[in-house]
Amino acid sequence: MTGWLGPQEWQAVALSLKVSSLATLVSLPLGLLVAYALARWRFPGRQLLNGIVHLPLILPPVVTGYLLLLSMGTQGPVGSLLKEAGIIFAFRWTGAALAAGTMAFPLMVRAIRLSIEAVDPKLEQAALTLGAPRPLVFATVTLPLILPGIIAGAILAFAKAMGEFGATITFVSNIPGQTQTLPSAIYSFLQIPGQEGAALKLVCISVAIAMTALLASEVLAQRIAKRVAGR
Amino acid sequence: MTGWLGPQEWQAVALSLKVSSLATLVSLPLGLLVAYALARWRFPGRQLLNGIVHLPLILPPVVTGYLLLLSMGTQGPVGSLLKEAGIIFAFRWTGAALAAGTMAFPLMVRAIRLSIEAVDPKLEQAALTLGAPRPLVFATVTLPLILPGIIAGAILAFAKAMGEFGATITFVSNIPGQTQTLPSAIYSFLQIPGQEGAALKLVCISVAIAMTALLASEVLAQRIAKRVAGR
Amino acid sequence: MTLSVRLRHGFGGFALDIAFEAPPGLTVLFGRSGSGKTTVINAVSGLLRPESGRIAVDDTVLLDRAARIDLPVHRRRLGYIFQDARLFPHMSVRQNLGYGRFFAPRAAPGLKPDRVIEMLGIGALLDRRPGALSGGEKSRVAIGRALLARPRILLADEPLAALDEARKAEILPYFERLRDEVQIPILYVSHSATEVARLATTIVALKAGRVERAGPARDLLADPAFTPTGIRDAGAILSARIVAHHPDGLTELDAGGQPLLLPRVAQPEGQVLRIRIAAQDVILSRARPEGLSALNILPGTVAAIRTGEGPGALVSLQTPAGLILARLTRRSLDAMQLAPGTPCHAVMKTVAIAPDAVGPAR
Amino acid sequence: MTLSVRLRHGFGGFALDIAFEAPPGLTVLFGRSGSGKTTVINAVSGLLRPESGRIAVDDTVLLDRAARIDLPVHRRRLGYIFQDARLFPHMSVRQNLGYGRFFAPRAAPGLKPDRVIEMLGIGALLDRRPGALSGGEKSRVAIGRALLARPRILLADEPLAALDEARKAEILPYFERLRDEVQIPILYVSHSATEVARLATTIVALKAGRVERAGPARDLLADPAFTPTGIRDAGAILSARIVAHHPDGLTELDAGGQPLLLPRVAQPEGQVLRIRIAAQDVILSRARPEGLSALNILPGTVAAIRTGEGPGALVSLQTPAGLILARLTRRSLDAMQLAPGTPCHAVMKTVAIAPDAVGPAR
Amino acid sequence: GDLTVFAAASLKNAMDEIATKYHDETGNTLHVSLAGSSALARQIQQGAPADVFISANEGWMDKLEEGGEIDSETRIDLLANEIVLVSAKADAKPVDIAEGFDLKGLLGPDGHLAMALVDAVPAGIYGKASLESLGVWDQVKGQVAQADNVRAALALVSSGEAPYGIVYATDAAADKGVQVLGTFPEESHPPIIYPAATVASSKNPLDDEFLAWLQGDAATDAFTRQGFTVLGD
Ligand SMILES: Nc1ncnc2c1ncn2[C@@H]1O[C@H](COP(=O)(O)OP(=O)(O)OP(=O)(O)O)[C@@H](O)[C@H]1O
Ligand SMILES: Nc1ncnc2c1ncn2[C@@H]1O[C@H](COP(=O)(O)OP(=O)(O)OP(=O)(O)O)[C@@H](O)[C@H]1O
Ligand code: MOO
Ligand SMILES: [Mg+2]
Ligand SMILES: [Mg+2]
Repeated sequence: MTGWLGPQEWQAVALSLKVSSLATLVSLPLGLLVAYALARWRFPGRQLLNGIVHLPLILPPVVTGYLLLLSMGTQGPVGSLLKEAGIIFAFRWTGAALAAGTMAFPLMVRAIRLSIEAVDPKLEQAALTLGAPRPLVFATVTLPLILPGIIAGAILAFAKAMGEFGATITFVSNIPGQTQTLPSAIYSFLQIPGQEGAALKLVCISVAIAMTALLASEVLAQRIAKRVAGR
Repeated sequence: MTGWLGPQEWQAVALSLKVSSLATLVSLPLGLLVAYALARWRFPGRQLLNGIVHLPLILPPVVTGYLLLLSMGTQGPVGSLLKEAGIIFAFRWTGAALAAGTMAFPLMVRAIRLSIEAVDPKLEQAALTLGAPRPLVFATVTLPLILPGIIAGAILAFAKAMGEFGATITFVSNIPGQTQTLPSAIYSFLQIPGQEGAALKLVCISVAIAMTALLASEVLAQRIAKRVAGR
Repeated sequence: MTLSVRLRHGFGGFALDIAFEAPPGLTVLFGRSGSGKTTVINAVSGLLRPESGRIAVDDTVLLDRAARIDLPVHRRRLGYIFQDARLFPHMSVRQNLGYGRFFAPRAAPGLKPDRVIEMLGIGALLDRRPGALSGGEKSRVAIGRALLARPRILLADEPLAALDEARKAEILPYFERLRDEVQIPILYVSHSATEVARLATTIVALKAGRVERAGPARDLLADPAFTPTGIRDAGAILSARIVAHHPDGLTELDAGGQPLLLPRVAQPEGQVLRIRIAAQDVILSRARPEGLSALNILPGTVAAIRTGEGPGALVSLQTPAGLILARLTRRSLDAMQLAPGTPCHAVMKTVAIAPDAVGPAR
Repeated sequence: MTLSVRLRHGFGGFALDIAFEAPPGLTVLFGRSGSGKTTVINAVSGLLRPESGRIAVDDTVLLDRAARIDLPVHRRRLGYIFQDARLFPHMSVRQNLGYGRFFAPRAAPGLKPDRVIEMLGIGALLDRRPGALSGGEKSRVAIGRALLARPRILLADEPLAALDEARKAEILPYFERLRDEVQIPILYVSHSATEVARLATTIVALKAGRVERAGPARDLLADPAFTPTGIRDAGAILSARIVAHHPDGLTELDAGGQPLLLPRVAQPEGQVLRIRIAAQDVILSRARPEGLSALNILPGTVAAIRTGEGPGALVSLQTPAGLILARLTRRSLDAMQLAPGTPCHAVMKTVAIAPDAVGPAR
Repeated sequence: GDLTVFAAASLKNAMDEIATKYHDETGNTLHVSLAGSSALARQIQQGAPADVFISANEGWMDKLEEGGEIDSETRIDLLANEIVLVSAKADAKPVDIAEGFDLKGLLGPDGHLAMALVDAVPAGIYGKASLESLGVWDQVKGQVAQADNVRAALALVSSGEAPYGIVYATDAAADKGVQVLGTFPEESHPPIIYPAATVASSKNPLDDEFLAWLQGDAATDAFTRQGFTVLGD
């Protein structure tokens, strides 16, 4: 196997997995919060928040990457503050995760939000009457009921993160072993005449990983749905 | 206004609107069908279909564009057949719509599928007992109940189509007035230092359009939700 | 039209294995919570596909697993009143009511929408959505929706459970009309003695997934050994013809040559009625009693006596009007020295025969 | 503990404007479908915020819109049995039952889980999910969930509507125990005469969003002018002390010095019981009748007579045991020449006093 | 008439000017599709309606020539470019770029050198070749941040994220935010050539004429202004 892929490609595979997993895991709680706020709370600026969340979807990825570079780079207003706190994204794999997470965020939020909106508020009311405070109602009633939505959102985000390229390379460039993800590697091969075969190998790996994750999520979601339906 | 943007930019704005609308409208019925099949039918190859639908999300856009070029181009296996039938995508705005629609498809399907899964099958059963055949049950019960999900899916798709760049430029190139969408125009400006201002103008237009669509969809979805809740 | 049902189905711990015939009229499915009533109805509707079995209405086979026949739900022309209302949340009450009508053949017999809306008292709700209805209002709309579908089979799963007595009394006659005039087979789940007494032509009593007793309502209800809603609700059914409507608000009947008085009923003179006399409401007396407020006295002889574990007993009395059930204590039984063959009188109050125990005969 | 409620709220066409006090014990909310019962209960639970009003339990103010007090729902310590079961679909029956317990203070008084599970007959369902339960099973689990939350206020919206008679008879005593032993205020919606008679300490009758009548159950039920569940279900409530349990299965009571016999009850000798005697089941006789199967005869004098539009009349009779209601026809009224002050006898069958009309006195 | 030109994206400014001039002079309209050379070349392979192709990359032009997708006899080396070392630091001093120059020292232990993709994008390939021939590649290769195009590499420099970068002279000239510290010796890398040719499938009678016009004064002027060297045949 190692012969089939060069060490640099293996690195890219490993890195992509790491980046996509981190992006998904870290953005999940935030995505949940934002989705809940958009679905259930009415506050001034709600539409603004909604718009901002969708921005990475609307903007060409390069623009998103450029904006990340300007704001979260070590010289940027946010990035320089974070640097003081010891958090550096620029040229790190964490930056790749930030870029992938940002791009995937709107997908995750939409999926979770739709499933929150589908939960019957009467069930939450029942939990309240039984003495559960709001946060626990969320944890014990809402959360388990939206689990299929959360899984769908997470897997969408993961898949998107696996494929994300434009924002990532613009923000953290392509440093083999640090920020060279699978899509960057694929892109590189596609720039060179006659390297389509090498690109194809990486595409296959990428597809295999994402499909495995997808299948796992489907199985999980089905099991949950069955349990809720009471069979 | 015409002074503020050159004619080429105006063309890009108009084309992007046209492309995104077509992509959304045409993929909607197909998205609905696929979402319904994935949510409600059990058939061999279901997981395969699910995987294929997600492919454009997983692959770097350039790869998707390249695959489209290979298959749907006038020389490609599908494209040459379609050409016989008088349908040509290659280097036409319809091709840009195809690329944008393909990229947006997984988002649309996921959103619609989630909302179909949230519909209580007991309501559909009630409609069946009242004599409605399956397709009419779908049209009169399922469809109205998933309307918020459809709107969410369509708007996600539209936003994605407005921002889609990689697959489009790879598939149908970047010919002003024919295939140059807003993101391609933005890309062109970003290729040369010093043109950030011009790019920014286009970014603003793109954001304004997508936000307007987003807001409209929110208002619509809220109105529907209210009606169903019976207030 | 006769509905014949034979089913076998298992859910984990629960096994259903039943067979019964529902002859024309209304068949009450009876049984404790969890005994399988909804499961049977679901199978008839086609929403549940049983592991094996056959369901047919006369010669129309709805389901025959062995012959691989399974008529799709929407072609069975049902009116199903679900145990939960299952209204369409996105439609107004009016649209909910009209839904089934739309799919029914024009020519099919059925009730008029205006009348159904009036009897259900939902005229003021037509433009509301189900989310804005009270529990009872929802169940009334659900009844209307099923009735207006001009069904060929009516399935009603505790349709009146959420309603107040007055409303029940208003709706019951419409089920009677459906039973007597529209003549569709009706499967009706109920726990209420009143509803059983008033509506049932046939009774099928389920117990833990099996048929415990089944047969014509009149036979079963006059059987001292069968007290489906509890001994307290036991009672027999008589047929009697209207003789006269008296000016003081009483109607006189002829029950096998014996006069019976009851509060005025709407039916015309000459019509034969079905009346239910609760065992509870019958007092027995060896001698013909005098000076009581009770106005109805039927002579007869003791036919059977059932004593259970408690202090009570059920006595069936053969009278010219038919079999009557009376409930009394064993102490009275002993004091009055009753035994099969003993002549004695049944004393019933006029008011004990409530309007809801009177209906057109079947 | 006294619950006092004052509310005003409007939904489009419907206006609620009520005020009542629920003294310790069980308050039955009574009224036709759509009269506002669920709305009142929702307001007490805090799920509905009325436009104006005040709700308090003794000195604890749950809501006072004027004073801007609105105790959050989860701090009200409720047990709410919803009209629809509202079980958590993702939890097993066991988890549903345990949910409220988890949030209740350990020290709070309440029923033991095992007993509640046993009385509800849901022991075999504990590992199922609500999706796999029958209608009645769901409602039983919902009752259990609310009872086990060790509530400080119990709200029950037609909790027994979906259950068979036998099951109802098994569950009723537990509501009695809650009322008598745990002593929490209970708001209980019901359309059933049996439940009202057996459980109510107080009755609040609603009509189209307003309080039509309110007061102690004993007073209201003995009033011939108040027949909330229909005249057929009218009946008075007496107190009587157990004198002896006879070997033939009867229990003898002392009701104001008069002997009353009824089927054996479980309570010990000396205990004071509350018994309901349905107006329906009482026969009047000027002379003391002899030779009847009915074993209970109480002498008295006519206290009041109510004649309505129909052929019937309600007579209240002052007896040494208390006020008794009897229902008869006007024809009998005339024949017997009854008028206020007329001495006469009330004749009641032993078996007419059903176990479900007997409960510990309040 | 109309003419469709597929041109490497880095020619954006020059092509804008050329389109205007061409229209003014001849009345013909130019449609310029700007994208990466690889994307354009692949599209031409798939029958894109291009009349003229200007590549930033000889490799892709060779590929098309092999496949007969361009008219070989029309192929010319149109432009030449240079690669330079740039920085956005105010205190940066000119660097003498020569054999073994101390690039590592300039970068320090963890500074990054922004370049285009060194194995895929021409500017990166040339840069890497140059650093190799100057003998400094091995010291700095771990610190190279590769962008997907020159423009993005330049953005890394001008945003201050990378202290130094290697980009085309033409790009450096257009960005006011960076200064050129030195030019890489011409002999240290293969010649940086932008070849042009007419597309074989094009039936447009204007294409040959346009290629000639591109080598004329008006076009030369526009290219030179953007910092390109126009090569004669
Ligand atoms: N959200 C709402 N919008 C408009 N009207 C409403 C809404 N909720 C309830 N109503 C109306 O308020 C009235 C009282 O409703 P409520 O649910 O309190 O009745 P109820 O006494 O509980 O009746 P039932 O016995 O049928 O459950 C009804 O007429 C109902 O139609
Ligand atoms: N999906 C299921 N999985 C497992 N058991 C089930 C399922 N559905 C129903 N049951 C069981 O089957 C039995 C019969 O259910 P059914 O709904 O027919 O009862 P029912 O007679 O209608 O009762 P009720 O009067 O309470 O509505 C019950 O014991 C129930 O728990
Ligand atoms: O224009 Mo390119 O294709 O940057 O090298
Ligand atoms: Mg049921
Ligand atoms: Mg209600």
